[in-house]
Amino acid sequence: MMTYYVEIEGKELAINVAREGDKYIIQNDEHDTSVDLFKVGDGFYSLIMEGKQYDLYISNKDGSPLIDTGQRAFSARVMNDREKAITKFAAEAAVGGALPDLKAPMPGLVVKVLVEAGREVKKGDGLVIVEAMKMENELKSAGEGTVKEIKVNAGQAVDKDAVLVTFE
Amino acid sequence: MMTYYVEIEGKELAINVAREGDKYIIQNDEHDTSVDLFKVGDGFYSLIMEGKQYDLYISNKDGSPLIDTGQRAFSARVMNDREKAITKFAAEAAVGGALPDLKAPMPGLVVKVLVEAGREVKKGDGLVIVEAMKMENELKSAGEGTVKEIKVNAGQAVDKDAVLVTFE
Amino acid sequence: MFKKILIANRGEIAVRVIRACREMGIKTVAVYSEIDRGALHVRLADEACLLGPPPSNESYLSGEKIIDVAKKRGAEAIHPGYGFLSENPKFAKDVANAGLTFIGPPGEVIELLGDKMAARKTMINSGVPVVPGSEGGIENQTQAMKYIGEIGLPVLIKAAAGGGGKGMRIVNSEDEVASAVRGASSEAQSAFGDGRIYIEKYLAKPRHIEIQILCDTHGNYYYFPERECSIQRRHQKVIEESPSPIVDETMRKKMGEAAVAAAKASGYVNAGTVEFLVDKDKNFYFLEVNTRLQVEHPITEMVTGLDLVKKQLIVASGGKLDLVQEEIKPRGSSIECRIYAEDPKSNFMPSVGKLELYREPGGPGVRVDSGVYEGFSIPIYYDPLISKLITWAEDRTSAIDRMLRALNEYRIVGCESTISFHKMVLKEEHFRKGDISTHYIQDVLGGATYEESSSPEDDFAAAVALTVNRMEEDGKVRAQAVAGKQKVNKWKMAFPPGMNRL
Amino acid sequence: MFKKILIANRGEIAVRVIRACREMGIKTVAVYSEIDRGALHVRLADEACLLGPPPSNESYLSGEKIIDVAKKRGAEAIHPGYGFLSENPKFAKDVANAGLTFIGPPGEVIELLGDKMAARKTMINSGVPVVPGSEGGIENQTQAMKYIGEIGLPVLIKAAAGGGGKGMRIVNSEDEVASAVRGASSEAQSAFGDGRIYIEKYLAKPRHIEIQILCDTHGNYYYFPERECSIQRRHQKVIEESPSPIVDETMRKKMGEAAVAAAKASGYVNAGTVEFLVDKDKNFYFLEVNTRLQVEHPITEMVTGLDLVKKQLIVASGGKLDLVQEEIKPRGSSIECRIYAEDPKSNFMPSVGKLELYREPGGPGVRVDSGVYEGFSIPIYYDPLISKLITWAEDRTSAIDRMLRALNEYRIVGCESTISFHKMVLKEEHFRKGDISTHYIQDVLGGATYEESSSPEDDFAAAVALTVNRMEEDGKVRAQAVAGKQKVNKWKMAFPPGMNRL
Repeated sequence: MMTYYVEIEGKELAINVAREGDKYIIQNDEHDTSVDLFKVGDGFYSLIMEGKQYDLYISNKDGSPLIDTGQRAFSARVMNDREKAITKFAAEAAVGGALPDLKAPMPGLVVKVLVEAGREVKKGDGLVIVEAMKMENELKSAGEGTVKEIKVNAGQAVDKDAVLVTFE
Repeated sequence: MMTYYVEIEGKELAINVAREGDKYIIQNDEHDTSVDLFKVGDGFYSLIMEGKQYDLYISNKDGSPLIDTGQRAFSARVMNDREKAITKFAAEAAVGGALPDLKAPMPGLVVKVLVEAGREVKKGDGLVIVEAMKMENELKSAGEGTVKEIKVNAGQAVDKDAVLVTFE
Repeated sequence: MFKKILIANRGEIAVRVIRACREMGIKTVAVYSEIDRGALHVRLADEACLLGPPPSNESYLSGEKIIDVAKKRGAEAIHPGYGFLSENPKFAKDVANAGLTFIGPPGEVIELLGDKMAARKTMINSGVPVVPGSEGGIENQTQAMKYIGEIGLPVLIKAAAGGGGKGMRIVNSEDEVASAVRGASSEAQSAFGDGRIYIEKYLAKPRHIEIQILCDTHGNYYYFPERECSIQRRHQKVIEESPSPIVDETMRKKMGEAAVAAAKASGYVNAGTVEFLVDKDKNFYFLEVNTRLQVEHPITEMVTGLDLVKKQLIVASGGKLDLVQEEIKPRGSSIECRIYAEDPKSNFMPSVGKLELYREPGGPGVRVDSGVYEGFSIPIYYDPLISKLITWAEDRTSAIDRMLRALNEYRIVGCESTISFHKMVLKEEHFRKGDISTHYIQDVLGGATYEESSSPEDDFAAAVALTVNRMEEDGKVRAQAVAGKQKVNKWKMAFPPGMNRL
Repeated sequence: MFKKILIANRGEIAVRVIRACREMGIKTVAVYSEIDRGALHVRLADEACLLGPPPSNESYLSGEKIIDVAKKRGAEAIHPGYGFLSENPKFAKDVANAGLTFIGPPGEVIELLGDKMAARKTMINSGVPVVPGSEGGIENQTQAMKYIGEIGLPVLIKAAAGGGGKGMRIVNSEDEVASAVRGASSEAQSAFGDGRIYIEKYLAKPRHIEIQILCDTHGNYYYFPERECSIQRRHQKVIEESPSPIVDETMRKKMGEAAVAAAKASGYVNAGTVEFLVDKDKNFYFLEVNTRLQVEHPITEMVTGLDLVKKQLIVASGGKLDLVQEEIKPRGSSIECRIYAEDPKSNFMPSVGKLELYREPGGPGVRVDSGVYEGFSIPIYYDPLISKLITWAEDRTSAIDRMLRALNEYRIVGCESTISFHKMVLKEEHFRKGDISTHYIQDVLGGATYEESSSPEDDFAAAVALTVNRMEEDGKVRAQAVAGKQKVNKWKMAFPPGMNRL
């Protein structure tokens, strides 16, 4: 039996799993059940668990898997024992760390930079305005911090995930 | 410029082709034109030729390509110079050859064998009855010939392309 | 209304019922055979339960297993779809005896109408026109000759328990009568364990026109605008339309009222279809009642705007239908083409395979009821129906042209399909004029079910694409051979990412 | 009828027009920008011609190039779709001057109705109710104060040449009047080169209800059942329905006749839409005329059974509309949800990307008008509309429930979409009761456009699937590491071919 740690929308579930014939045994605090996961096609799976049927799509395009349940789609994180231990260590080392870099959420054109290096920002403060599809989108600060560097200029075209602003 | 021989529904076309930038030069007896072939997705192509647009799907699953024009789908054969020469040689060597083997066109159950070894058959003569999807299908002779061997028995389940009858 | 039901079927009709349930907030239990683990009806259901191996009698025909699953899963009712157990009176009764609801008429009604001779008698007694012939059964040549004297040749000798053409004989001359009577009776005996036979006039080039009926348990009976299903191959419908090009308001009312009389005579409940044959003088004759939802029910939904599956669920749960007969009128025109995994080039031989490419048409007036998806392998064990393509438009010609447009958008690679056959019929002059009969394929098409529809221009385009494709593949292979173990992919290298130009 | 037309648009509306043309036997010429080489409208067209680089003003807004292509290709007419050049009077005139037919009203009519002040005056003169305000323009604070005295606060100061909220000011108190007049006028001057402004009462929580009109060149004017488009974000419609939950037969007739009066007053030809605001007492006021096909035209087609694009083509080619006003009635209820490539979690920020997974819903009463396909990359240059999902059913509640079913079947991976937003609204009590206004998102949802819709059970199922998937991937990696260069694929080896079980 192996253990995996699945993070979904900030909530972590530890799941024990083992193959048994063409089924899988799944155990955690609340469940102890045999499930039938059938690969229907590229990325598509039909899961039958405790009688219920789930039509799922899993994409592994960008490293971290994305799962679509039909009800909604969200990014998840799956770790094995080893990865879990590393993550825990890294988290402890990084207490009080800086804000994550501000990245472009879509390809577009930088219309205006609203802050400069050294500026202290609060959660929700506007940082950069990016235009895409004829609309201007104000990118806001995810938390409190101090601007370290501005990586772009107004008028510059940026790709998705291009770093726009870093923090101290 | 390279030459390819395309066989479509028994008709053969010789086509000269060369790449030119992001287009292709196409020449044969009737045409001398530049075409734009754009790969839209897995197997899907948009061809713009002499103003007209064609939405094509090419499958290469089983060796010989299958092409779907939206109007219809058919198997084709494409040969380069070398393959063309080999085929010509083989065809000359096989003049007066036997009927091709009768193969199961779909998976099914052999219901009845209508001929026996040594029997002379004409085009359209019934050879074997195969049941699939609750329906009986009589497989007929493609031409004139003599049965060499019966490879199956009534009641036997057969896969697609299983050889049922061979000819002398 | 039910909270949960089981659907004792597969393919497009199971999907159709699941969709209705989802819209009504009813949970669904799908059942499946081993080969259908990844089938669309399983993927769309809330719950799913394995029945057994692929053959129908070990899975979808196993009434006992199905009732067992329904009880275990707390389903209150069972929808049988069409085919399989849908017209099996024993199953309907077993479901009721297990304390569950069968979504269809009572077993006794299925039984009565399944016996063609009994059904015929019931119709005669309630004034529904039947094909001229014997009132009850016939037992020998003498009786047969008496009726032939009255109705004239040719005639059909048919089995009371009949179905699928078994125990049926066409009689064209008097000297065939004796052997036909003997043959039909013994074939019926061995096929159905019931040797009873009867005699009917054989109609030349009839049309098949049928009336949808819907009856609740509160004594309400309704008829719907007719469906014409004359385009058939091997006695199986392939193209259906509503309304019929030959039925006017008066005839519609007359046929509808006859259908309701048939329903009342048999104590009918839930959805059913009264089938008629129509001769060239527009006389209509009772053929049989199908005691279930029809494959072609969508065209009725398209022209009336009423959802027949939802109505079935309302009726089965004891609800009242609040319809007004006068308001059930056709608007515009609807056509259905059955898209089968069959090869029209080879006499509609089944053609199974994995759907390498499967793209359905869309846009205005197009409905696709399908039970497959790209990547699905069509199993050999069941009916080879891929989907039903339905169009609706303001008038018949527009509905036909829309169907042609939709058929042209439909892309299926991995098995043969009847798409090319449908295109051929929909462009054919007699069909377009509505000049059709059940012998259409034989009489008008001369048995031809396939024609080349490609132009030299299209062929050349295909050849060009194949040539360029091949040239690039050859280039790739050469590049790999030269680069040895370096895994160079010239095909990809030649173009920067995002550039799809070949 | 035309033999060949050019479609000066892209995306779903170009596809919509191509489909109509195919059904009518009209050849189509698509135009495209460099980034749209593989777009669906190109793939479905008979001919296709490159316009230029991706930015609209070098491609889809380049009227000169488009007219040039039309002439070269022998197209007789140009359909502008919506957006781009569709309401550009100069383009309409240029098309006519080039000897081609513009499929829409004459340039002069577009010009008149595009000037909001002129349009307002025209409506007042022909008795169409307008929002209380100034008859003509205002020039200073004094004039503004005079009207405010008559109609009361709050008011809107609007630009005559207005559009997109530019040159518009809401005035809530008297001391804001002076700066609002100055600001609106100067903004209008710089945005449109036309500083004329006028004043209108600002309605509290109005509904947006509009009337489709259709007029031929033979003096026939028709109105269609209303569309309610009150659910808007950033002044842009996102959910539309027909009929409106608050409009009865009498009000429908009154609004329809007002719309026809507006059409007659402006000499309207072809399809158009007269937009009204409706206050809480059901008084309706003229807002503006959209001189083109609307995005939301399908819901009108669903309830009336009439194909508006085909009618546009008939009118443009000089044909007569043989409609009967009394017969243009709504049957059932239809809803449209605009599926945008936008993230409702981030205030509808555009979210472009490659559609890794794209599966549309199907079955009864569902229509999808889309301009994309699986594998297509949505470009950043244009409107982020992926598709329009339209449902129809017997009544409003059933149409809503059918829409929820269809939204649940819709699978899009590769970009964010507004699907979750639509589900949220369609389940919300006020919407279901029809208690809506253009301020719905702010007033009822409190600005929230996203909610978690997943259950712990679904989350656990997702976690289980991810766990098993990861375990098998890990196993595969280990097996490869162990087997070294032998290329053993344990994931595949564990199961015989055809077995898809993990």
